[in-house]
Amino acid sequence: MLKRERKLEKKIAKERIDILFKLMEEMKDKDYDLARRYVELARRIAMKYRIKIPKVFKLKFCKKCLYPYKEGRFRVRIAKSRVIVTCLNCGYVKRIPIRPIRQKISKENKKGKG
Amino acid sequence: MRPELVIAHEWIGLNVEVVKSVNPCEVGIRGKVVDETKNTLKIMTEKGLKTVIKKGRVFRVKFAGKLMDVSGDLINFRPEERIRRGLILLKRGKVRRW
Amino acid sequence: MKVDFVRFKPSLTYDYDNFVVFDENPKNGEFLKGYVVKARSSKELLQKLRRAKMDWFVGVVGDLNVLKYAVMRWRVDLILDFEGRVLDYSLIKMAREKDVAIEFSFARFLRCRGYERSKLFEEVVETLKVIKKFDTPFVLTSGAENDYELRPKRQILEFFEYLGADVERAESWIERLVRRYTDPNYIMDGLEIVGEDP
Amino acid sequence: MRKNKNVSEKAGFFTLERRGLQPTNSVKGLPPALRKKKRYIAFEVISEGDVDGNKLFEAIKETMMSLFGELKFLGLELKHFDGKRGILMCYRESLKDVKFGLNLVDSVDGVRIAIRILGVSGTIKSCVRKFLKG
Repeated sequence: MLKRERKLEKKIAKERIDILFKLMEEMKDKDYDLARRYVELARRIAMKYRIKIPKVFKLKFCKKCLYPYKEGRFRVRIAKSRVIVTCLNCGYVKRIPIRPIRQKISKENKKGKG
Repeated sequence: MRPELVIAHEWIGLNVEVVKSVNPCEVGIRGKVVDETKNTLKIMTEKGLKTVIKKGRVFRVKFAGKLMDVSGDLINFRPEERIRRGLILLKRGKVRRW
Repeated sequence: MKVDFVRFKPSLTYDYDNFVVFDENPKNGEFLKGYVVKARSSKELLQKLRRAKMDWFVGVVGDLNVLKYAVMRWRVDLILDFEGRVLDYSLIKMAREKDVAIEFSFARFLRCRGYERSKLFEEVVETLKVIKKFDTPFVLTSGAENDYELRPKRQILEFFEYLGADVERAESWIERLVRRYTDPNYIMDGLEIVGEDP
Repeated sequence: MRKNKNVSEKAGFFTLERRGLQPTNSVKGLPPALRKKKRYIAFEVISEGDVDGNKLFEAIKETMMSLFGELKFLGLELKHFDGKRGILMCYRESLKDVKFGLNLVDSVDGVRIAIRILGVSGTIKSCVRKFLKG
Protein backbone atom coordinates (compact mmCIF):
# COMPACT_ATOMS: atom_id res chain seq x y z
CA MET A 1 0.00 0.00 0.00
CA LEU A 2 1.18 3.52 -0.60
CA LYS A 3 2.58 5.46 2.34
CA ARG A 4 0.00 7.59 4.15
CA GLU A 5 0.59 11.31 4.09
CA ARG A 6 0.27 11.92 7.80
CA LYS A 7 0.99 15.64 7.93
CA LEU A 8 -1.45 16.57 5.18
CA GLU A 9 -4.12 14.30 6.67
CA LYS A 10 -3.90 15.99 10.05
CA LYS A 11 -4.05 19.45 8.48
CA ILE A 12 -7.19 18.62 6.50
CA ALA A 13 -8.80 16.88 9.45
CA LYS A 14 -8.26 19.94 11.64
CA GLU A 15 -9.85 22.20 9.05
CA ARG A 16 -12.79 19.84 8.68
CA ILE A 17 -13.36 19.86 12.43
CA ASP A 18 -13.41 23.66 12.47
CA ILE A 19 -15.86 23.75 9.56
CA LEU A 20 -18.11 21.17 11.21
CA PHE A 21 -18.31 23.06 14.47
CA LYS A 22 -18.99 26.33 12.67
CA LEU A 23 -21.86 24.61 10.83
CA MET A 24 -23.09 23.20 14.12
CA GLU A 25 -23.41 26.74 15.44
CA GLU A 26 -25.63 27.73 12.54
CA MET A 27 -27.74 24.56 12.47
CA LYS A 28 -28.22 24.48 16.26
CA ASP A 29 -31.54 26.30 16.12
CA LYS A 30 -32.76 25.10 12.76
CA ASP A 31 -32.23 21.35 13.01
CA TYR A 32 -31.10 20.02 16.39
CA ASP A 33 -30.53 16.43 15.32
CA LEU A 34 -28.50 17.51 12.31
CA ALA A 35 -26.28 19.59 14.58
CA ARG A 36 -25.74 16.50 16.69
CA ARG A 37 -24.78 14.63 13.53
CA TYR A 38 -22.11 17.24 12.82
CA VAL A 39 -20.70 16.87 16.32
CA GLU A 40 -20.60 13.12 15.89
CA LEU A 41 -18.77 13.44 12.55
CA ALA A 42 -16.27 15.86 14.05
CA ARG A 43 -15.57 13.51 16.94
CA ARG A 44 -15.07 10.57 14.59
CA ILE A 45 -12.58 12.53 12.51
CA ALA A 46 -10.75 13.66 15.63
CA MET A 47 -10.54 10.09 16.92
CA LYS A 48 -9.49 8.68 13.55
CA TYR A 49 -6.65 11.12 12.98
CA ARG A 50 -5.80 11.52 16.69
CA ILE A 51 -6.47 15.22 16.87
CA LYS A 52 -7.60 16.97 20.04
CA ILE A 53 -10.85 18.92 19.72
CA PRO A 54 -10.02 22.50 20.70
CA LYS A 55 -11.19 23.37 24.21
CA VAL A 56 -13.41 26.11 22.81
CA PHE A 57 -15.54 23.54 21.00
CA LYS A 58 -15.43 20.98 23.78
CA LEU A 59 -17.55 23.22 25.96
CA LYS A 60 -20.24 23.50 23.34
CA PHE A 61 -21.66 19.99 23.43
CA CYS A 62 -22.51 17.29 25.95
CA LYS A 63 -19.98 14.47 26.03
CA LYS A 64 -22.52 11.71 26.59
CA CYS A 65 -25.34 12.39 24.18
CA LEU A 66 -23.34 14.66 21.81
CA TYR A 67 -26.20 17.13 21.65
CA PRO A 68 -24.93 20.71 21.38
CA TYR A 69 -26.00 22.98 24.24
CA LYS A 70 -28.96 25.11 23.25
CA GLU A 71 -30.65 27.63 25.51
CA GLY A 72 -33.34 25.81 27.34
CA ARG A 73 -31.55 22.44 26.89
CA PHE A 74 -28.87 22.89 29.56
CA ARG A 75 -28.42 24.43 33.00
CA VAL A 76 -25.28 26.13 34.33
CA ARG A 77 -24.53 26.60 38.05
CA ILE A 78 -21.38 27.78 39.83
CA ALA A 79 -20.54 26.17 43.17
CA LYS A 80 -17.34 25.49 45.18
CA SER A 81 -15.17 27.23 42.48
CA ARG A 82 -16.55 24.91 39.82
CA VAL A 83 -18.86 25.46 36.88
CA ILE A 84 -21.49 22.72 36.75
CA VAL A 85 -23.18 22.16 33.40
CA THR A 86 -26.16 19.81 33.26
CA CYS A 87 -27.46 18.56 29.94
CA LEU A 88 -31.25 18.28 30.00
CA ASN A 89 -31.35 15.76 27.15
CA CYS A 90 -29.45 13.04 28.95
CA GLY A 91 -28.86 14.44 32.44
CA TYR A 92 -25.07 14.19 32.18
CA VAL A 93 -23.39 16.63 34.54
CA LYS A 94 -20.11 18.25 33.57
CA ARG A 95 -17.95 19.99 36.19
CA ILE A 96 -15.24 22.43 35.15
CA PRO A 97 -12.92 23.59 37.94
CA ILE A 98 -12.10 27.26 37.84
CA ARG A 99 -8.39 27.74 38.17
CA PRO A 100 -7.50 30.51 40.64
CA ILE A 101 -6.63 33.79 38.95
CA ARG A 102 -3.22 33.79 40.66
CA GLN A 103 -2.09 31.02 38.38
CA LYS A 104 -2.19 33.44 35.46
CA ILE A 105 -0.30 36.17 37.29
CA SER A 106 2.52 33.84 38.29
CA LYS A 107 2.84 32.81 34.66
CA GLU A 108 3.32 36.46 33.71
CA ASN A 109 5.86 36.92 36.52
CA LYS A 110 7.85 33.91 35.38
CA LYS A 111 7.93 35.30 31.89
CA GLY A 112 8.97 38.70 33.25
CA LYS A 113 11.79 37.18 35.37
CA GLY A 114 12.92 34.68 32.73
CA MET B 1 -5.99 24.74 -0.43
CA ARG B 2 -5.16 23.10 -3.77
CA PRO B 3 -8.13 22.19 -5.99
CA GLU B 4 -7.43 18.44 -6.04
CA LEU B 5 -7.87 18.15 -2.27
CA VAL B 6 -11.62 18.51 -2.69
CA ILE B 7 -12.08 14.74 -2.50
CA ALA B 8 -10.50 14.73 0.95
CA HIS B 9 -12.09 17.87 2.27
CA GLU B 10 -15.45 18.58 3.83
CA TRP B 11 -18.43 18.48 1.53
CA ILE B 12 -21.08 19.45 4.07
CA GLY B 13 -21.87 23.08 3.40
CA LEU B 14 -20.65 23.12 -0.20
CA ASN B 15 -22.92 23.98 -3.11
CA VAL B 16 -23.26 20.95 -5.34
CA GLU B 17 -25.02 20.17 -8.60
CA VAL B 18 -25.53 16.77 -10.18
CA VAL B 19 -24.15 16.98 -13.72
CA LYS B 20 -24.16 13.38 -14.97
CA SER B 21 -26.08 10.52 -13.49
CA VAL B 22 -27.25 7.00 -14.22
CA ASN B 23 -30.75 8.09 -13.26
CA PRO B 24 -31.66 10.97 -15.63
CA CYS B 25 -34.20 12.42 -13.22
CA GLU B 26 -31.39 13.34 -10.84
CA VAL B 27 -29.52 15.50 -13.38
CA GLY B 28 -29.90 19.13 -12.39
CA ILE B 29 -30.38 18.67 -8.66
CA ARG B 30 -28.65 21.66 -7.09
CA GLY B 31 -28.23 22.72 -3.49
CA LYS B 32 -26.19 22.69 -0.32
CA VAL B 33 -24.85 19.42 1.03
CA VAL B 34 -26.42 18.86 4.42
CA ASP B 35 -25.20 15.40 5.34
CA GLU B 36 -22.96 12.70 4.01
CA THR B 37 -22.82 8.95 4.47
CA LYS B 38 -20.67 6.24 2.91
CA ASN B 39 -22.74 5.96 -0.26
CA THR B 40 -24.99 9.01 -0.35
CA LEU B 41 -24.98 12.77 -0.25
CA LYS B 42 -27.98 14.53 1.27
CA ILE B 43 -28.58 17.76 -0.65
CA MET B 44 -30.95 20.48 0.51
CA THR B 45 -32.60 21.85 -2.64
CA GLU B 46 -35.34 24.46 -2.83
CA LYS B 47 -37.87 21.66 -3.20
CA GLY B 48 -36.61 19.91 -0.08
CA LEU B 49 -34.08 17.33 1.03
CA LYS B 50 -32.81 15.04 -1.72
CA THR B 51 -30.65 11.97 -1.14
CA VAL B 52 -28.31 11.25 -4.05
CA ILE B 53 -26.18 8.12 -4.30
CA LYS B 54 -22.52 8.90 -4.92
CA LYS B 55 -21.58 5.95 -7.14
CA GLY B 56 -21.96 6.60 -10.86
CA ARG B 57 -22.78 10.27 -10.55
CA VAL B 58 -20.69 13.35 -11.38
CA PHE B 59 -21.02 16.36 -9.09
CA ARG B 60 -20.08 19.92 -9.99
CA VAL B 61 -18.70 21.62 -6.91
CA LYS B 62 -17.07 24.94 -6.14
CA PHE B 63 -13.88 24.54 -4.13
CA ALA B 64 -10.71 26.63 -3.64
CA GLY B 65 -11.84 29.16 -6.21
CA LYS B 66 -12.34 26.57 -8.91
CA LEU B 67 -15.42 24.91 -10.39
CA MET B 68 -14.85 21.20 -10.59
CA ASP B 69 -16.52 18.02 -11.81
CA VAL B 70 -15.93 15.27 -9.28
CA SER B 71 -16.97 11.72 -10.07
CA GLY B 72 -18.87 10.05 -7.25
CA ASP B 73 -16.69 6.97 -7.33
CA LEU B 74 -13.76 8.96 -5.92
CA ILE B 75 -15.69 9.94 -2.79
CA ASN B 76 -17.40 6.62 -2.16
CA PHE B 77 -16.06 6.27 1.40
CA ARG B 78 -17.21 7.11 4.93
CA PRO B 79 -16.67 10.83 5.65
CA GLU B 80 -13.84 10.26 8.11
CA GLU B 81 -12.29 7.61 5.88
CA ARG B 82 -12.38 9.92 2.88
CA ILE B 83 -9.38 11.93 4.02
CA ARG B 84 -7.05 8.95 4.11
CA ARG B 85 -8.48 7.17 1.08
CA GLY B 86 -8.72 10.38 -0.94
CA LEU B 87 -5.06 11.23 -0.48
CA ILE B 88 -4.02 7.70 -1.43
CA LEU B 89 -6.21 7.93 -4.54
CA LEU B 90 -4.48 11.18 -5.47
CA LYS B 91 -1.10 9.58 -5.00
CA ARG B 92 -2.05 6.52 -7.04
CA GLY B 93 -3.48 8.72 -9.79
CA LYS B 94 -0.03 10.35 -10.09
CA VAL B 95 -1.53 13.78 -9.66
CA ARG B 96 0.88 16.50 -10.75
CA ARG B 97 1.41 19.08 -8.05
CA TRP B 98 2.79 22.23 -9.69
CA MET C 1 -5.82 15.08 -29.31
CA LYS C 2 -3.84 12.77 -31.60
CA VAL C 3 -0.33 12.21 -30.34
CA ASP C 4 2.38 9.80 -31.34
CA PHE C 5 5.53 8.72 -29.51
CA VAL C 6 8.59 8.86 -31.73
CA ARG C 7 12.34 8.80 -31.26
CA PHE C 8 13.29 11.64 -33.60
CA LYS C 9 12.13 15.07 -34.65
CA PRO C 10 9.55 14.31 -37.35
CA SER C 11 9.36 16.65 -40.34
CA LEU C 12 6.07 15.53 -41.86
CA THR C 13 3.02 15.25 -39.65
CA TYR C 14 0.23 13.13 -41.03
CA ASP C 15 -2.92 13.75 -39.06
CA TYR C 16 -1.25 14.08 -35.67
CA ASP C 17 -1.78 17.15 -33.49
CA ASN C 18 1.45 16.67 -31.63
CA PHE C 19 4.39 14.32 -31.14
CA VAL C 20 6.28 13.22 -28.08
CA VAL C 21 9.94 13.10 -29.04
CA PHE C 22 11.74 10.62 -26.78
CA ASP C 23 15.42 11.30 -26.30
CA GLU C 24 18.20 10.74 -23.76
CA ASN C 25 18.27 14.48 -23.03
CA PRO C 26 15.20 16.12 -24.47
CA LYS C 27 15.70 19.37 -26.33
CA ASN C 28 12.87 21.87 -26.26
CA GLY C 29 11.22 22.33 -29.61
CA GLU C 30 7.60 22.67 -30.45
CA PHE C 31 6.98 18.97 -29.73
CA LEU C 32 6.37 17.45 -26.30
CA LYS C 33 9.48 16.26 -24.51
CA GLY C 34 10.06 12.63 -23.64
CA TYR C 35 12.94 11.41 -21.50
CA VAL C 36 14.41 7.99 -22.19
CA VAL C 37 16.02 6.34 -19.17
CA LYS C 38 18.41 3.59 -20.25
CA ALA C 39 19.59 1.78 -17.17
CA ARG C 40 21.44 -1.44 -16.46
CA SER C 41 20.93 -1.32 -12.71
CA SER C 42 18.38 0.16 -10.37
CA LYS C 43 21.00 2.50 -8.89
CA GLU C 44 21.68 4.00 -12.32
CA LEU C 45 17.93 4.24 -12.89
CA LEU C 46 17.54 6.34 -9.73
CA GLN C 47 20.27 8.76 -10.69
CA LYS C 48 18.78 9.33 -14.12
CA LEU C 49 15.27 9.68 -12.74
CA ARG C 50 16.38 12.57 -10.56
CA ARG C 51 17.16 14.60 -13.67
CA ALA C 52 13.62 14.30 -14.97
CA LYS C 53 11.81 17.61 -15.15
CA MET C 54 8.16 18.04 -14.32
CA ASP C 55 6.80 18.15 -17.86
CA TRP C 56 8.84 15.28 -19.29
CA PHE C 57 7.26 11.96 -20.24
CA VAL C 58 9.51 9.43 -18.52
CA GLY C 59 10.10 6.19 -20.46
CA VAL C 60 12.29 3.33 -19.26
CA VAL C 61 14.52 0.99 -21.25
CA GLY C 62 16.28 -1.90 -19.54
CA ASP C 63 16.18 -5.59 -18.69
CA LEU C 64 13.59 -7.29 -16.58
CA ASN C 65 14.68 -6.47 -13.06
CA VAL C 66 15.36 -2.84 -13.98
CA LEU C 67 11.84 -2.65 -15.40
CA LYS C 68 10.39 -4.25 -12.30
CA TYR C 69 12.16 -1.69 -10.13
CA ALA C 70 11.15 1.14 -12.47
CA VAL C 71 7.46 0.25 -12.33
CA MET C 72 7.47 0.87 -8.59
CA ARG C 73 8.80 4.38 -8.98
CA TRP C 74 6.20 7.14 -8.87
CA ARG C 75 7.92 9.18 -11.53
CA VAL C 76 8.03 6.52 -14.26
CA ASP C 77 4.92 6.39 -16.41
CA LEU C 78 5.91 4.49 -19.52
CA ILE C 79 7.80 1.35 -20.47
CA LEU C 80 9.24 2.00 -23.92
CA ASP C 81 9.40 -0.57 -26.70
CA PHE C 82 12.93 -1.63 -27.64
CA GLU C 83 14.82 -4.60 -29.08
CA GLY C 84 15.01 -7.52 -26.73
CA ARG C 85 12.36 -6.30 -24.32
CA VAL C 86 11.19 -8.99 -21.90
CA LEU C 87 7.88 -8.57 -20.11
CA ASP C 88 6.58 -11.04 -17.59
CA TYR C 89 3.34 -11.82 -15.89
CA SER C 90 4.01 -10.09 -12.61
CA LEU C 91 5.42 -7.00 -14.29
CA ILE C 92 2.19 -6.46 -16.25
CA LYS C 93 0.09 -7.05 -13.13
CA MET C 94 2.23 -4.53 -11.20
CA ALA C 95 2.01 -2.01 -14.03
CA ARG C 96 -1.74 -2.08 -13.62
CA GLU C 97 -1.61 -0.99 -9.96
CA LYS C 98 1.21 1.48 -10.39
CA ASP C 99 -0.46 3.02 -13.45
CA VAL C 100 2.56 2.56 -15.73
CA ALA C 101 1.76 2.27 -19.45
CA ILE C 102 3.39 -0.26 -21.77
CA GLU C 103 4.26 0.97 -25.25
CA PHE C 104 3.83 -1.10 -28.39
CA SER C 105 5.73 0.42 -31.29
CA PHE C 106 5.01 -0.31 -34.92
CA ALA C 107 8.49 0.45 -36.22
CA ARG C 108 9.96 -2.69 -34.68
CA PHE C 109 8.00 -4.74 -37.23
CA LEU C 110 9.63 -2.84 -40.07
CA ARG C 111 13.14 -3.48 -38.88
CA CYS C 112 12.95 -7.22 -39.11
CA ARG C 113 11.70 -9.70 -41.66
CA GLY C 114 10.65 -13.30 -42.06
CA TYR C 115 10.98 -15.62 -39.07
CA GLU C 116 12.18 -12.87 -36.75
CA ARG C 117 9.10 -10.82 -37.55
CA SER C 118 6.79 -13.77 -36.94
CA LYS C 119 8.37 -14.25 -33.50
CA LEU C 120 7.71 -10.58 -32.86
CA PHE C 121 4.06 -10.99 -33.93
CA GLU C 122 3.68 -13.89 -31.54
CA GLU C 123 5.22 -11.99 -28.64
CA VAL C 124 3.02 -8.93 -29.22
CA VAL C 125 -0.18 -10.95 -29.60
CA GLU C 126 0.67 -12.89 -26.44
CA THR C 127 1.39 -9.74 -24.44
CA LEU C 128 -1.78 -8.07 -25.69
CA LYS C 129 -3.82 -11.00 -24.40
CA VAL C 130 -2.30 -10.72 -20.95
CA ILE C 131 -2.77 -6.97 -21.01
CA LYS C 132 -6.43 -7.37 -21.90
CA LYS C 133 -6.78 -9.73 -18.92
CA PHE C 134 -5.27 -7.28 -16.42
CA ASP C 135 -6.53 -4.13 -18.14
CA THR C 136 -3.03 -2.65 -17.90
CA PRO C 137 -2.52 0.77 -19.49
CA PHE C 138 -0.96 0.31 -22.92
CA VAL C 139 -0.17 2.66 -25.76
CA LEU C 140 -0.04 1.99 -29.51
CA THR C 141 2.48 4.21 -31.23
CA SER C 142 4.74 4.24 -34.25
CA GLY C 143 8.01 4.52 -32.32
CA ALA C 144 9.61 5.66 -35.55
CA GLU C 145 13.27 6.62 -35.84
CA ASN C 146 13.01 8.20 -39.27
CA ASP C 147 10.37 9.69 -41.53
CA TYR C 148 9.68 6.43 -43.36
CA GLU C 149 8.62 4.53 -40.27
CA LEU C 150 5.89 7.04 -39.51
CA ARG C 151 2.36 5.96 -40.33
CA PRO C 152 -0.97 7.76 -39.98
CA LYS C 153 -2.74 7.02 -36.73
CA ARG C 154 -5.62 5.21 -38.40
CA GLN C 155 -3.29 2.72 -40.04
CA ILE C 156 -1.43 1.99 -36.82
CA LEU C 157 -4.65 1.44 -34.91
CA GLU C 158 -5.93 -0.93 -37.63
CA PHE C 159 -2.61 -2.72 -37.59
CA PHE C 160 -2.82 -3.44 -33.88
CA GLU C 161 -6.54 -4.10 -34.05
CA TYR C 162 -5.73 -6.83 -36.55
CA LEU C 163 -3.41 -8.29 -33.91
CA GLY C 164 -6.20 -8.22 -31.35
CA ALA C 165 -5.63 -5.06 -29.33
CA ASP C 166 -8.53 -3.22 -27.74
CA VAL C 167 -8.09 0.07 -29.58
CA GLU C 168 -10.65 2.20 -27.73
CA ARG C 169 -9.01 1.28 -24.41
CA ALA C 170 -5.63 2.23 -25.81
CA GLU C 171 -7.03 5.53 -27.01
CA SER C 172 -8.40 6.28 -23.54
CA TRP C 173 -5.05 5.40 -21.92
CA ILE C 174 -3.00 7.62 -24.22
CA GLU C 175 -5.57 10.40 -23.86
CA ARG C 176 -5.17 10.16 -20.08
CA LEU C 177 -1.40 10.12 -20.20
CA VAL C 178 -1.11 13.09 -22.56
CA ARG C 179 -3.71 15.14 -20.72
CA ARG C 180 -1.85 14.56 -17.48
CA TYR C 181 1.08 16.50 -18.90
CA THR C 182 -0.57 19.01 -21.17
CA ASP C 183 -4.00 19.84 -19.78
CA PRO C 184 -3.85 21.87 -16.53
CA ASN C 185 -7.55 21.28 -15.97
CA TYR C 186 -7.14 17.51 -15.92
CA ILE C 187 -6.25 16.28 -12.43
CA MET C 188 -7.37 12.67 -12.36
CA ASP C 189 -9.73 10.30 -14.06
CA GLY C 190 -12.85 11.49 -12.33
CA LEU C 191 -11.68 14.94 -11.38
CA GLU C 192 -11.55 17.91 -13.73
CA ILE C 193 -11.52 21.66 -13.33
CA VAL C 194 -14.38 23.06 -15.35
CA GLY C 195 -14.16 26.76 -14.74
CA GLU C 196 -13.29 29.59 -12.42
CA ASP C 197 -15.44 30.31 -9.44
CA PRO C 198 -16.43 34.03 -9.50
CA MET D 1 -16.20 -5.41 -68.30
CA ARG D 2 -16.74 -1.73 -69.11
CA LYS D 3 -13.69 -0.35 -70.77
CA ASN D 4 -11.79 1.84 -68.35
CA LYS D 5 -9.96 3.65 -71.11
CA ASN D 6 -12.06 6.83 -70.99
CA VAL D 7 -11.73 7.09 -67.22
CA SER D 8 -8.02 7.68 -67.47
CA GLU D 9 -8.41 10.35 -70.20
CA LYS D 10 -11.03 12.27 -68.25
CA ALA D 11 -9.03 11.99 -65.06
CA GLY D 12 -6.16 13.17 -67.20
CA PHE D 13 -3.39 12.28 -64.89
CA PHE D 14 -2.88 8.56 -65.20
CA THR D 15 0.24 8.06 -67.25
CA LEU D 16 0.61 4.32 -66.76
CA GLU D 17 -0.75 2.76 -69.96
CA ARG D 18 -3.31 0.14 -68.89
CA ARG D 19 -2.10 -3.29 -69.83
CA GLY D 20 -5.56 -4.72 -70.15
CA LEU D 21 -5.49 -6.35 -66.71
CA GLN D 22 -8.60 -8.45 -66.55
CA PRO D 23 -10.07 -9.60 -63.25
CA THR D 24 -8.59 -13.08 -62.88
CA ASN D 25 -11.71 -14.86 -61.68
CA SER D 26 -10.90 -18.50 -61.51
CA VAL D 27 -14.24 -19.48 -62.97
CA LYS D 28 -15.30 -17.51 -65.97
CA GLY D 29 -18.77 -16.07 -66.62
CA LEU D 30 -20.10 -16.22 -63.05
CA PRO D 31 -23.41 -14.47 -62.36
CA PRO D 32 -22.76 -11.21 -60.45
CA ALA D 33 -23.96 -12.66 -57.16
CA LEU D 34 -21.24 -15.32 -57.22
CA ARG D 35 -18.53 -13.13 -58.61
CA LYS D 36 -15.79 -12.10 -56.20
CA LYS D 37 -16.58 -8.74 -54.60
CA LYS D 38 -13.77 -6.22 -55.05
CA ARG D 39 -12.48 -3.16 -53.21
CA TYR D 40 -10.15 -0.43 -54.51
CA ILE D 41 -7.60 1.10 -52.11
CA ALA D 42 -6.31 4.56 -52.98
CA PHE D 43 -2.83 5.00 -51.59
CA GLU D 44 0.03 7.45 -51.72
CA VAL D 45 3.73 6.64 -51.63
CA ILE D 46 6.08 8.78 -49.60
CA SER D 47 9.66 8.53 -50.83
CA GLU D 48 12.50 10.62 -52.26
CA GLY D 49 11.81 10.56 -55.95
CA ASP D 50 9.21 8.75 -57.99
CA VAL D 51 8.85 5.01 -57.75
CA ASP D 52 8.29 2.63 -60.63
CA GLY D 53 4.87 1.00 -60.59
CA ASN D 54 6.02 -2.51 -61.43
CA LYS D 55 8.77 -2.54 -58.83
CA LEU D 56 6.37 -1.22 -56.23
CA PHE D 57 3.91 -3.98 -57.07
CA GLU D 58 6.78 -6.48 -56.81
CA ALA D 59 7.59 -5.20 -53.33
CA ILE D 60 3.95 -5.37 -52.26
CA LYS D 61 3.55 -8.92 -53.56
CA GLU D 62 6.78 -10.01 -51.86
CA THR D 63 5.69 -8.51 -48.52
CA MET D 64 2.23 -10.05 -48.74
CA MET D 65 3.74 -13.42 -49.63
CA SER D 66 6.12 -13.30 -46.69
CA LEU D 67 3.26 -12.28 -44.41
CA PHE D 68 0.39 -14.49 -45.51
CA GLY D 69 1.93 -17.13 -47.71
CA GLU D 70 0.50 -18.81 -50.79
CA LEU D 71 -2.72 -20.03 -49.20
CA LYS D 72 -4.20 -16.56 -48.67
CA PHE D 73 -6.10 -15.32 -51.78
CA LEU D 74 -5.83 -11.55 -51.75
CA GLY D 75 -6.54 -10.94 -55.42
CA LEU D 76 -4.07 -8.08 -55.56
CA GLU D 77 -3.85 -5.99 -58.72
CA LEU D 78 -2.28 -2.61 -59.19
CA LYS D 79 -4.84 -0.78 -61.30
CA HIS D 80 -3.22 2.63 -61.64
CA PHE D 81 0.01 4.17 -60.43
CA ASP D 82 1.68 7.44 -61.44
CA GLY D 83 4.85 7.48 -59.36
CA LYS D 84 3.19 9.03 -56.31
CA ARG D 85 -0.43 7.89 -56.06
CA GLY D 86 -2.21 4.79 -57.18
CA ILE D 87 -5.09 2.39 -56.82
CA LEU D 88 -4.71 -1.17 -55.60
CA MET D 89 -7.48 -3.70 -56.08
CA CYS D 90 -8.19 -6.56 -53.71
CA TYR D 91 -11.06 -8.85 -52.71
CA ARG D 92 -13.47 -7.49 -50.18
CA GLU D 93 -12.85 -10.37 -47.71
CA SER D 94 -9.12 -9.76 -47.72
CA LEU D 95 -9.34 -6.00 -47.39
CA LYS D 96 -8.31 -6.08 -43.73
CA ASP D 97 -5.27 -8.23 -44.46
CA VAL D 98 -4.16 -6.08 -47.40
CA LYS D 99 -4.41 -2.91 -45.36
CA PHE D 100 -2.46 -4.67 -42.62
CA GLY D 101 0.21 -5.74 -45.10
CA LEU D 102 0.51 -2.38 -46.83
CA ASN D 103 1.85 -0.89 -43.63
CA LEU D 104 4.77 -3.26 -43.66
CA VAL D 105 6.02 -2.42 -47.13
CA ASP D 106 9.19 -0.45 -46.31
CA SER D 107 11.52 -0.45 -49.28
CA VAL D 108 11.37 -0.80 -53.08
CA ASP D 109 14.76 -2.12 -54.32
CA GLY D 110 16.71 -0.02 -51.86
CA VAL D 111 14.60 3.13 -51.89
CA ARG D 112 12.89 3.56 -48.53
CA ILE D 113 9.20 4.27 -48.87
CA ALA D 114 6.10 4.60 -46.71
CA ILE D 115 2.64 3.83 -48.00
CA ARG D 116 -0.18 6.01 -46.83
CA ILE D 117 -3.70 4.71 -47.43
CA LEU D 118 -5.96 7.52 -48.56
CA GLY D 119 -9.15 5.53 -48.61
CA VAL D 120 -11.12 2.58 -49.87
CA SER D 121 -14.10 2.45 -52.20
CA GLY D 122 -16.12 0.06 -54.25
CA THR D 123 -15.38 1.38 -57.71
CA ILE D 124 -12.41 2.99 -59.40
CA LYS D 125 -14.53 5.95 -60.42
CA SER D 126 -15.58 6.88 -56.89
CA CYS D 127 -12.06 6.13 -55.70
CA VAL D 128 -10.69 8.71 -58.12
CA ARG D 129 -13.42 11.19 -57.31
CA LYS D 130 -13.08 10.88 -53.55
CA PHE D 131 -9.37 10.53 -52.95
CA LEU D 132 -7.24 11.20 -55.98
CA LYS D 133 -8.84 14.45 -57.06
CA GLY D 134 -7.05 16.68 -54.53
